[in-house]
Amino acid sequence: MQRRAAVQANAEQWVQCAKCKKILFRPDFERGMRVCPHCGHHHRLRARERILLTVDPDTFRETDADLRPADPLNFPDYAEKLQKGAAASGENEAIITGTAMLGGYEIIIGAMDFGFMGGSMGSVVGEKVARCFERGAERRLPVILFCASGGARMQEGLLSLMQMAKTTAAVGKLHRAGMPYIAVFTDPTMAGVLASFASLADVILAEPGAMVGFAGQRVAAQASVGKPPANFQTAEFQHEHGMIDLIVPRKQLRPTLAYLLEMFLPEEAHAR
Amino acid sequence: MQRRAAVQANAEQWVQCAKCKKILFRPDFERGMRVCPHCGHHHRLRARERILLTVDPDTFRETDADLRPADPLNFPDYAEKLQKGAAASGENEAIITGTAMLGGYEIIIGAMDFGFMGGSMGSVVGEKVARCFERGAERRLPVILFCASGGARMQEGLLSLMQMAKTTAAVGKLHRAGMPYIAVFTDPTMAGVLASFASLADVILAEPGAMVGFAGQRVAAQASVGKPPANFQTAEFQHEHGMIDLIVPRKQLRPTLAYLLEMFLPEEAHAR
Amino acid sequence: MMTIFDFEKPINELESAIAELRQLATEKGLDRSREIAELEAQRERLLKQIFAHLRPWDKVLLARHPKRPYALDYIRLMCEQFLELHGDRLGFDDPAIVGGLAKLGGYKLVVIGQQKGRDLKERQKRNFAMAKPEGYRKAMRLFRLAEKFRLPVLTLVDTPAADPGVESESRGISEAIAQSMRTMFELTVPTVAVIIGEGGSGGAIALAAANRVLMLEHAIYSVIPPEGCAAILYRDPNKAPQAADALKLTAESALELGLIDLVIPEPLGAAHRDPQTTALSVRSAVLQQLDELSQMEPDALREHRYQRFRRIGVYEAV
Amino acid sequence: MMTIFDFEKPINELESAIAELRQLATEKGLDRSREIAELEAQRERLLKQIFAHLRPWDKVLLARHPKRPYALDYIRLMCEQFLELHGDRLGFDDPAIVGGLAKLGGYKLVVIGQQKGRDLKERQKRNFAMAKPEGYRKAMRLFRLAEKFRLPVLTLVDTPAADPGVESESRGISEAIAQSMRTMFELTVPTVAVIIGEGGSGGAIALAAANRVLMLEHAIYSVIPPEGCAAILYRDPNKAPQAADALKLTAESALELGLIDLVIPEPLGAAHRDPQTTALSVRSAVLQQLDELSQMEPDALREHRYQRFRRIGVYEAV
Ligand SMILES: [Zn+2]
Ligand SMILES: [Zn+2]
Repeated sequence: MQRRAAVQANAEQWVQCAKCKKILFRPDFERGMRVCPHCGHHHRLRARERILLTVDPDTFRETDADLRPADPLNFPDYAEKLQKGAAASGENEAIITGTAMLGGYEIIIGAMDFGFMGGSMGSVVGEKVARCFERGAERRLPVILFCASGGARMQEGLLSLMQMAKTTAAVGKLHRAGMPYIAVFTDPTMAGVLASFASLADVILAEPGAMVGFAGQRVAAQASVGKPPANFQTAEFQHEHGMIDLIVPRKQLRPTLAYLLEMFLPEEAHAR
Repeated sequence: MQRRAAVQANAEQWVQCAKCKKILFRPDFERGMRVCPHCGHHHRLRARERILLTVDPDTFRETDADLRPADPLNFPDYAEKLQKGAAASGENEAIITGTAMLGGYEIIIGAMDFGFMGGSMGSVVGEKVARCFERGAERRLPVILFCASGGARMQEGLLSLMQMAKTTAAVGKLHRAGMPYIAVFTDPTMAGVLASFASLADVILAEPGAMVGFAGQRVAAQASVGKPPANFQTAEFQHEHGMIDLIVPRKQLRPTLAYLLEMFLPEEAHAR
Repeated sequence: MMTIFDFEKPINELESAIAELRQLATEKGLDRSREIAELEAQRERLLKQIFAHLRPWDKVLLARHPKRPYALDYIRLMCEQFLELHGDRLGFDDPAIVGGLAKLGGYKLVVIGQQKGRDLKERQKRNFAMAKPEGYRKAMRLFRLAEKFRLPVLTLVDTPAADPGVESESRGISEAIAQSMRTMFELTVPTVAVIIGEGGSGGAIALAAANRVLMLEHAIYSVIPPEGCAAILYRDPNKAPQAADALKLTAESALELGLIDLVIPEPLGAAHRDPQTTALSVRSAVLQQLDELSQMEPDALREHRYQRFRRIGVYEAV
Repeated sequence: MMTIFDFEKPINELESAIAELRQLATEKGLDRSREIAELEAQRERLLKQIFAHLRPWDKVLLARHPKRPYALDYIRLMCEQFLELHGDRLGFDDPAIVGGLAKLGGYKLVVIGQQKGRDLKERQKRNFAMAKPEGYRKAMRLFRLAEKFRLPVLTLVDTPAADPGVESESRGISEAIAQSMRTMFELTVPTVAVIIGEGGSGGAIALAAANRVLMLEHAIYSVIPPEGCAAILYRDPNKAPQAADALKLTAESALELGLIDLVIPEPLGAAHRDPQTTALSVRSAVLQQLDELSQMEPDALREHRYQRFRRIGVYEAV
């Protein structure tokens, strides 16, 4: 038993960059927030890692952790997919939400987990996102959301589509309350999530190289005359086309978010 | 003397279409609102003719007829140009404004006259336009403006440029009062007028073939890669590009305006 | 072009026979009324029989039927007057979405619809009712016009999807869909959406964030096209019929799930067999909604719409 | 690239001589301080003499001077911090207009500027600060952000004109200019515009519908470029200097006509001889305006801005 653990530990000490294929020393890789030191590729983060890397230490308090997906359509293989998603991500759903401090400002924060069924938005994701905005409006707190999603969750049928409307409506509540909403597009931010709450933020940041787009690449190419540009449906493409304010390397995300909070919030909002 | 008048009358009985060059019988031409029966070309109308053709008979009451242009910059030849413009158009300035009824609705109406210094907007035009919007806001009346202008009036320098801002601000007053503003682009509607109050109407109509654009054709072509399309800077081009709601032949303008008023105004607004 | 679906074949055969008999009777002056009446009764029975047992996939085919009435057909048949307005005021006018000012019953309203093309040329012009960003931005402009002049809004939804092409992506199709919903949620006038044909995912809900959402009996409303779902679920787009079952995309299912407010019945044999009657049904359903919604205050309308969508979702709390 | 205007030639010759002497002194270790001081005094006298008698056309050349500080230079020199934001959220991001969130003195604000390029490549990228519709639409998005978060707005105006090309026309350059002004008039936060270089007709006023409009001493502000005016007035673009006289396009004239609120003095020899000092003058002028405007209520700010422009116009009433 002891021996097997040692071998595993050894294997786990090394990791390969998904882009340049270089072998990286895992502790360095993790310290570098999973950004490849050679090619700069931003590897995906777990939702929980993301939040812990972003907020002030020991300030994250999860909310709505009790919400669990149902299978209202009795959709083929959905129950199984949910189990697999939970096992793969270590989470119960494709988003984690809560309250935290960032740079001394109290915030509502959410992070999606692509590992849980491709970060797809079903009833639970929709509900948690809507509650973030409502809570922000009620408590007069800013909302920061890290997006990572393939789109709506097919397995909940029309219920999933409705989450686009529900989350969009909730953005309106926060907006009328005059509170800031900042979205960060991480790899990937697509389809039903991009076409609802994600695109409605006051300021939109994105990580370098993240896939960001509406339809799948194949569908887009089929529907178009001529070849899509090389950077089609990347954060860089969307930035060129005016849909993203800034491409921000992972390391600079925290100070950038803190600056935005400082700009948008009154001084009283800063914790003494 | 009598003989000479007869000859003149005879010569004036005929008129040539500016587009297809066909000779037209003037009384028919006038009855047809100066639209060529052969090629459909919409010839320019005097501001006063325009208003009388549009409103319910005997309802037009001119306002602000007492405003006269000054020459604040002592600009070369401006005084002379003003005299010529007055002689050519029979008006004191490039716009006539007033109140009238249209289809039983009381309206504020204005019409620009291209014959007066190319319909250019100086202090008087800006003032009269602003007063239309302010009066509409105060008296809760809709505003209908017929545009015909080459742009701002160079001879009043920066004062003319400021009329763009002044008229734009006044549109906002009417808008906040919830009152409709309908613009009709006639030949030509250009530059400083198009880039201010003209483009801000709730509904924008245009006459067929009217020139509508920002810069002169030559400037636009110089600043561009490739050749402008054949219909560049026409009402039809702007319609294709989403800037004009409808191209309306002159004969259908009155009923179209009446329908819009009916749609936008409460029933009480209609005269019994 | 004629498209006859499998389940429609026997009906179409009977209809051809009836038409032939009628022609024969007219040409030769013979009295064939008894035979005709018999065939018509037969047709009626057959229609009832077939339409009593439509599977979801049949509904997909009906919703996409090339003879199905489209948005402008309904507008023409339902409204006393209509003036189409054009343009997003940002550089484009998208023919896939039409909109304008209409009179309907006692109401003056803004009507917006997704418009398919009847023939090949129009179909291409309308881009198969797949709207580009400018289509939704035109809709938004008209929503704001409705708000300014306190006009109720009616949307007629009929699209396979929003346009997924490179051009649409480059002009922000996702943002346009999101903003269109957002603008609808901001309105303080009554809004009614009717899914008249295909309610295709984001492209559809962009125009369906209304106080009341109605569906025609044979319309569909789905988060993903059944073909796409089958490709993911069964790795086989030909299994779209099974996917259609799984997706619960019929009006009946949507009503059961509480996602729409009313199913508008279609004439026997579906809307394309009698557009006039269908349009009248839509008209009276819409008027009833407007009558009810008009009783509400502006702010209450907005809050009602918020709550209508806010409560949607099925999940557990442990 | 060096551009030396006629009236600058003698100054530049003196400056070269001084620089040569300095180099000589350093290289050879000789004391040339007396000669240098004398030349510098001469330069000072000459500058004073020349700059005391600038004609409007000289101001045109100074306003367009390729070494004149541009918007981002001022932002860098004036602001404690600045984060540029991008995009009109409609498909485009126009490099001719920059904007973002800045700290200035005690203020947090939205700063928007028209940006010329320093070298050929940047000049092309920035399109010579001739904004396309998307530039003004980006500005409008930032105006709305300022309104939401109650941030004052500072605009830095420096453009020969809005882009007049076919592409801009097709996306509604006129509408964009008009809407930009309209949006500025709707704001209920303090707004200050500074004409830092060329205030070129509609392209300039689109960003200058502010509570306070300031001009740098050698900036120009005109309804039409003097060349264009000369072409119309004298049928000869080479008579631009005469046209510049006629148009009254200097800061001095604009102040006399009551069209701007303040002329910000430039260092002797114009802004490009001392960007740092110029930026500090702009900074303190802007801060003073913000201090005053911050005393006003939101609605009062909007009404103040309305009245500021409403009263502009010279005419007679008979
Ligand atoms: Zn790498
Ligand atoms: Zn003709």
